Amino acid sequence: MAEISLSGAPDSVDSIQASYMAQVQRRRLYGGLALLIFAVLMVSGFNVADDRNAGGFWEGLHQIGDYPADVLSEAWEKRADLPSLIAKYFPALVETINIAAVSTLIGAIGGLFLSLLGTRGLARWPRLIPLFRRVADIMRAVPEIVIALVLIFVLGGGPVPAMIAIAIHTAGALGKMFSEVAENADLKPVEGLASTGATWSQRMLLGVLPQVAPNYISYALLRFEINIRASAILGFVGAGGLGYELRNAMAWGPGRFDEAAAIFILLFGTIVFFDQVSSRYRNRLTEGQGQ
Amino acid sequence: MTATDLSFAKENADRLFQRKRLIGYAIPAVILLYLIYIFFAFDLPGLAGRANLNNAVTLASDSWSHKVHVTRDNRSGEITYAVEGERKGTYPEGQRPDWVTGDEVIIIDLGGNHIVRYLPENRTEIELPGFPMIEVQAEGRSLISNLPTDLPDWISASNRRIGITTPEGRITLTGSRTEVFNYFPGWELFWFTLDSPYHGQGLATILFGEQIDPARSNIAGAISDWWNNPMWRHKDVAWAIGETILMAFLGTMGAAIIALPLAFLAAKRFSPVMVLRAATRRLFDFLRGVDALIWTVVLARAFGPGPLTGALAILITDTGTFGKIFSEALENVDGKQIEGVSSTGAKPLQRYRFGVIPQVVPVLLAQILYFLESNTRSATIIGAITGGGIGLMLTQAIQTQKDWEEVAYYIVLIVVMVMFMDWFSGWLRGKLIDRKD
Amino acid sequence: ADITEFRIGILGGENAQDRMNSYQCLADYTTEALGVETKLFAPADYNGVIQGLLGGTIDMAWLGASSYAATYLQDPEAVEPVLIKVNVDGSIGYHSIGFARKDSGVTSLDDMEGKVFGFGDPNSTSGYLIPSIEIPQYKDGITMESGEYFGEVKFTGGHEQTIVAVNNGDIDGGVTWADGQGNWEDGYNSGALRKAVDAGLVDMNDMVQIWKSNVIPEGPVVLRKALPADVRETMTALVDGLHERDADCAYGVAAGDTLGFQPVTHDTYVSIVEARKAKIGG
Amino acid sequence: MLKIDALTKQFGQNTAVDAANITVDKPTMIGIIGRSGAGKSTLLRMVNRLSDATSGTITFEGEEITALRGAAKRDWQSRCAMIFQQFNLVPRMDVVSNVLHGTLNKRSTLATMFNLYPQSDIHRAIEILDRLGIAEQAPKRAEALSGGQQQRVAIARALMQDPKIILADEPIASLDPMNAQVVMQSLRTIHEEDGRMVIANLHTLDTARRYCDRVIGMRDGRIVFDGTPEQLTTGVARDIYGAGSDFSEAATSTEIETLDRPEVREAEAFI
Amino acid sequence: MLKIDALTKQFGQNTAVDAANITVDKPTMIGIIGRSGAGKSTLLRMVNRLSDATSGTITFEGEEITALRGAAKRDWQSRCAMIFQQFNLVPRMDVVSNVLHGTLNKRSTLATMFNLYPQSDIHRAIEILDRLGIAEQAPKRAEALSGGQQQRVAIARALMQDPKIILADEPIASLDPMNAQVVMQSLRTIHEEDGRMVIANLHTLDTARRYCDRVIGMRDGRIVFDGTPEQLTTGVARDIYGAGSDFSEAATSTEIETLDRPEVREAEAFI
Ligand SMILES: Nc1ncnc2c1ncn2[C@@H]1O[C@H](COP(=O)(O)OP(=O)(O)OP(=O)(O)O)[C@@H](O)[C@H]1O
Ligand SMILES: Nc1ncnc2c1ncn2[C@@H]1O[C@H](COP(=O)(O)OP(=O)(O)OP(=O)(O)O)[C@@H](O)[C@H]1O
Ligand SMILES: [Mg+2]
Ligand SMILES: [Mg+2]
Repeated sequence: MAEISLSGAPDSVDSIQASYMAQVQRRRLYGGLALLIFAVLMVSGFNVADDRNAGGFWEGLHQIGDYPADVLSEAWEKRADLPSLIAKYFPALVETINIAAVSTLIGAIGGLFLSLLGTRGLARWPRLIPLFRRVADIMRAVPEIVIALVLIFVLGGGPVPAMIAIAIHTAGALGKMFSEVAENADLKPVEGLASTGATWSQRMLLGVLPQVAPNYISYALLRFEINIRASAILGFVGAGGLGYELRNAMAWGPGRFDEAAAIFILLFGTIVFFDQVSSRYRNRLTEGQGQ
Repeated sequence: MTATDLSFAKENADRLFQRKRLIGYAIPAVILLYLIYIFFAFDLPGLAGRANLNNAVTLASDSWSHKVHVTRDNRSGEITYAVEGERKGTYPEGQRPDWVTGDEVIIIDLGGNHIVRYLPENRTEIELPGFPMIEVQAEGRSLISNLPTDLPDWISASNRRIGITTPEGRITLTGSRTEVFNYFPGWELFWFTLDSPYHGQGLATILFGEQIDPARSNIAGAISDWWNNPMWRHKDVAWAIGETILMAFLGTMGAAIIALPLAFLAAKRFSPVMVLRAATRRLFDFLRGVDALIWTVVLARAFGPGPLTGALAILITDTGTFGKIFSEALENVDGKQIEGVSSTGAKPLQRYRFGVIPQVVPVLLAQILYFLESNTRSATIIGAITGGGIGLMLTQAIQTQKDWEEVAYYIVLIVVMVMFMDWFSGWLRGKLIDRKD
Repeated sequence: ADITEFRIGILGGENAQDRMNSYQCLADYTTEALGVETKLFAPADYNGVIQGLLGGTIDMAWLGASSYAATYLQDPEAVEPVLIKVNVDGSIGYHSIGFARKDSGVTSLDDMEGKVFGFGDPNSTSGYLIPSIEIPQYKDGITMESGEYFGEVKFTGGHEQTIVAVNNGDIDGGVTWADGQGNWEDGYNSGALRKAVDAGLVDMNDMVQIWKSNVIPEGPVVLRKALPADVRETMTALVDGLHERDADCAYGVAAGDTLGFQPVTHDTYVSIVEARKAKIGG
Repeated sequence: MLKIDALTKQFGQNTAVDAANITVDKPTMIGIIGRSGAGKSTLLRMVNRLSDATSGTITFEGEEITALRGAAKRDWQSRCAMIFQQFNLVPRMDVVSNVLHGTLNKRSTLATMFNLYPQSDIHRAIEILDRLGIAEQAPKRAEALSGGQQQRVAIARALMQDPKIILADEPIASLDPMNAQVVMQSLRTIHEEDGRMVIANLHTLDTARRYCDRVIGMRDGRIVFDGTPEQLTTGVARDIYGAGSDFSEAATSTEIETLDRPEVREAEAFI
Repeated sequence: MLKIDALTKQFGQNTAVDAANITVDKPTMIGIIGRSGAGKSTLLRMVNRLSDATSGTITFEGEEITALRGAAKRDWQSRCAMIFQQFNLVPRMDVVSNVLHGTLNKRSTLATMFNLYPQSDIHRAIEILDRLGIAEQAPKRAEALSGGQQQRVAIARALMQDPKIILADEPIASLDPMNAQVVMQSLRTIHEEDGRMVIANLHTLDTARRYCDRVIGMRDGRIVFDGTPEQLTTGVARDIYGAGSDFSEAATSTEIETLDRPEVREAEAFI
């Protein structure tokens, strides 16, 4: 019968053991160091944050329920008003959702163009690909609040600055995600269309969009979910919608805590609702693709 | 194919295209209708009327330029020169910009033949090309001027106040004060304020020249003066950026550490008790649904303003998000590896450590690092609400409409910071995920 | 009971970092006087400081009258007022000023019927509380409910935003604060209007005053009641004597020229507290 | 009619087509043969202007094709249809729409977006499909069709363009022998009945001999043979394929996908 | 030594293993054959206690294995190594770490959490790898290895457990013939040199014949044959596989992946 070790071992076991041990030592050292650095960063980071915070973490911990308790107890006392308050703030909720929806829509259209113009093989002007990519990067990097606050000064408060701000960020974020999808698109139909003399927009419309649509829609839905939160937050700093009402109710303090609670319920319910709906729908979109 | 078959096929195709057109119209039509609804719901026609483009121009030009104020207090007759009219930018006693001359009569040359003269007794002469010389006398609360009644739109005048806006600068006169604003491009005093001995010195002089301040070496002194620059406050800005990144880092990592064990409870494979699993999932939904914004407000009572509050708010929300993502990753692990480890008699924890963790680590790391980047952006916003970091500085700078060059500076810094974190997390992802366990 | 650090909350109409800078001298004196580290915090809005005082994470702050009332109403035992700012003319108050754009044709509250009216922050005394009580007293039929007398009533978020909103025409009229001294065309001697004028954002020729409130008491400097008595005494004395000790520092802390601070008690604010309480009911 | 003059295409160092000269006077069915990498596809793509020539010119009825830009170039493409080995249809769209894509050059983007093809075009598309024997497939998605049917849809799209020239880049390489025969026969019929010029890249010598009026042989980017099928002797084929003396018809056939299965032979023999 | 008594496993209605009785007196190399679904895997999994028996007992050296719980069960598992068809290694970890997993039962949980093993264990792991001829692969990731190498790593992990019994569930079904041979030879050598009991599920009759001292045949959960390879005649095999009179050795071999390529035959013939 043949020898077990078919692959003859030129290295002696000793040297393999030694080199492996050395490697293990090195790995343990690096692993330990990485862990140590991480732990030091976490602990010192926590200490710095704790130190620069007005209240300390440990002193504050037991008070964590105070504020919700205040709000909830007042809301509970006035629970009879809650339905009418929810009805009262419903229009603000609609505004918040509208901001998210329009900005997702506009952002998705912007992202669509950025992705098509910034993807090799599809771009209208191949030489400008780096330009469109950088544009998308910058649009993605600017936090919504920056644009919103600046625009509030030019356009005045209300939903429009928030809408523009979120749309810009969305266009950048979706531009990047879309172009990852577009990179994997099959170029054969595009070439087929090109051979008939189709223009760039016709090639994209007929050759690329049908392929990428399910993924694009799925990403856009995810973004819509995120944008609902973003639009609520921007309301908090001056753009309209539910965030604005919430801020006012909370700023006023006791006496309006029932309003705060009503708004909170609306906001929470909306976020959870769209989260569930969109994740279900997204799953279906991406699953249907396998076939 | 027979003729009837063919015409049947044609009819079919016609119907097909009818249907496709209907869908083709319906989708854009729905979008269009929605946009029209939004157009009115958001009052865009009114907005067009209200939008203040002058403001936009003022802000835009202010963001890359600065102005020097030459102010005469009409009661005391005292004249001050100050960059941006700020105390910290005031020229020290006996110094003034070189475009101001004269002792009795102060002559301010705005350039382009725009000249303003502060005469004694609160009189002012303004020489503008192509416009008759303007003379203004301030008496008590009112102003007496030789301005005609029919004024161009760049002059706004009443008997109490005159404002003149020219391409070279702005002049305002009221009974109590006469003020000239001369505009220059650039971020003035970005390096050193006027009281620093290094102001106006070139880089070469500071690096290689003679010692400027006898008490300090040039480089140390210059760095310290720049770092402590009271107008641009580089030190505070650096701290604020550090605080923002710190919030994102603590929040993200803390959330990941907490979410990982909880995710096991929420994953069907590892948590056979249905009630426990459902409870954990609802908890994740709740944490996510309440949103960092509201957590910030809730936590502010307990912990007060500051970066810790922001970090905790991020931590709580992301625990929900990570919990969901992680438990999904755990549901998809490959059972073979776990079985292989189990068959050696490994204890339950060891089974997780070697059967599960190596499989999910790449997914987890990728997600954590992705969130680290996006949380940097969130931390900017949360900071603006909870009171910490660069976000607060930015919102305050914008809301108090002080200096738009400062706003521009912060915006650039924020964008650079986020892009840096984007690059950094991508780099780390590449490093870690390809690494051996 | 000893304290390990002293935390000062800052609120007001200036850039957070500027405020921090202006207060740094006070923090230094505090450290010297108490022998513990002193920290400054500038939350984003009034509510941040109120929550800080209630939660015990902020020890001292200079509040607005209405913010003080809010704090008092949520927890009467949380803070006590100790000092109040004295203006250059010896008064201890200021005004809420209603204003509009001249070219809108609005010259008084009478013209505001059916138009858009803007408040600042809901916790602001001059930006909300006082005008919301005094404006309805101007004449019969005025209420502060959207759609009744005014076409719409909005919150802009703060004094600065109100001014910009009026200037841009987003709202037809709004309220902000001013000391009421000096001249309208300068935006008065101090206040939010003056700042906007200095920044070149508004031209007072374009603005008209449409309403002015009665004198509103300045907000108090408050200390947390839970602080040890000696700490409270030390701090009261320190701020009280600040003007005499370091006029520049006092200028920064008080955001302008003053005659310093003088003692004050809760009594000064009883009416404001009542007003705020009444608002809650209505 | 068509004149290709010193046409050259370089990819970096690599010369894919090297100073090719072809003159065609009247509508002909031309087969281009040559082994893999000889430059056949590159040549056709330059004629359709899917890629630009490095140097040299293509002239069609006096018009210099290689000089066209923008809309004029697309107009030329609409007159010069192309058929691909992998069909290059839009798989998720129905067959009629794919055929109608042949008219894209005449339609605006907006009209395409709303599917605003005139009824006459739709009817013509069905007629063309009928001519190719696949009218019943009209409402199906292209991806649901067999390879041979898809290639016929591609031919229908080409016919929809009503082109002067049809270029076919190995139209039968992905097809089984039965379908290959149907597709080649369709191209031949189109050539004969409509008098359109057809240029097809072919991998198999026998297909070229059977269906073409003229055969062009390429090797390493150069045209090494241009003549009638009759002139294409085994010796010439040996040259084109650069094979040694052991070259036989069978050898090229085995190299070539469509013929490496014995059934093909039978199928063709049976025709 | 090992006594399996009326061991039964039911999945709902389906009886996967039906009152199996096996007695083994001394370390033997046993092959279990039977067609797919016969219950071979289920039987081995019950012996390793990866799944619980529905009824019946397993006794090993007087200890009732089926009654063990918790730590005692894990201790048994550490004495009874298992090798899987798909290797069931941790692909992202290096080979030595995978082998060291064989010691997990003996080491404290805390130390292993951080991947800390005593040096002596590491040295032994490399020695075992060397014995199996793959010591050079020690620092590589398991996923970077070929199938045969991975299976040898799995055997090394088993040996690391220093087990009394090695169970192998179709250890060569995913391997090509060359690797299959190496793996089976390794198992045989281990059996012979170390005197460990080896029980292997096998798909191929000839492998069972070649390497095993004793062959057990299963059909529909029941043990239908238990004897020496010599006793395993074609007629018996026909019974085990439930085949008709047209059954031949070749037929089982074709059914079985490892043997459906002609080279296997050659490779084995050549040994
Ligand atoms: N886009 C490209 N970039 C670089 N080189 C290319 C490109 N397209 C073709 N080539 C090269 O040009 C030469 C000719 O290729 P071409 O596709 O025209 O050959 P072909 O005769 O069609 O071969 P096949 O039978 O494989 O389709 C080959 O060497 C090929 O590698
Ligand atoms: N987890 C399970 N749940 C339900 N039925 C199972 C399970 N595992 C095995 N079975 C069933 O038990 C029977 C025996 O399966 P087992 O895997 O033991 O067969 P095997 O002889 O190993 O076959 P193979 O050669 O396919 O591996 C089969 O009918 C199988 O479907
Ligand atoms: Mg080709
Ligand atoms: Mg099995």
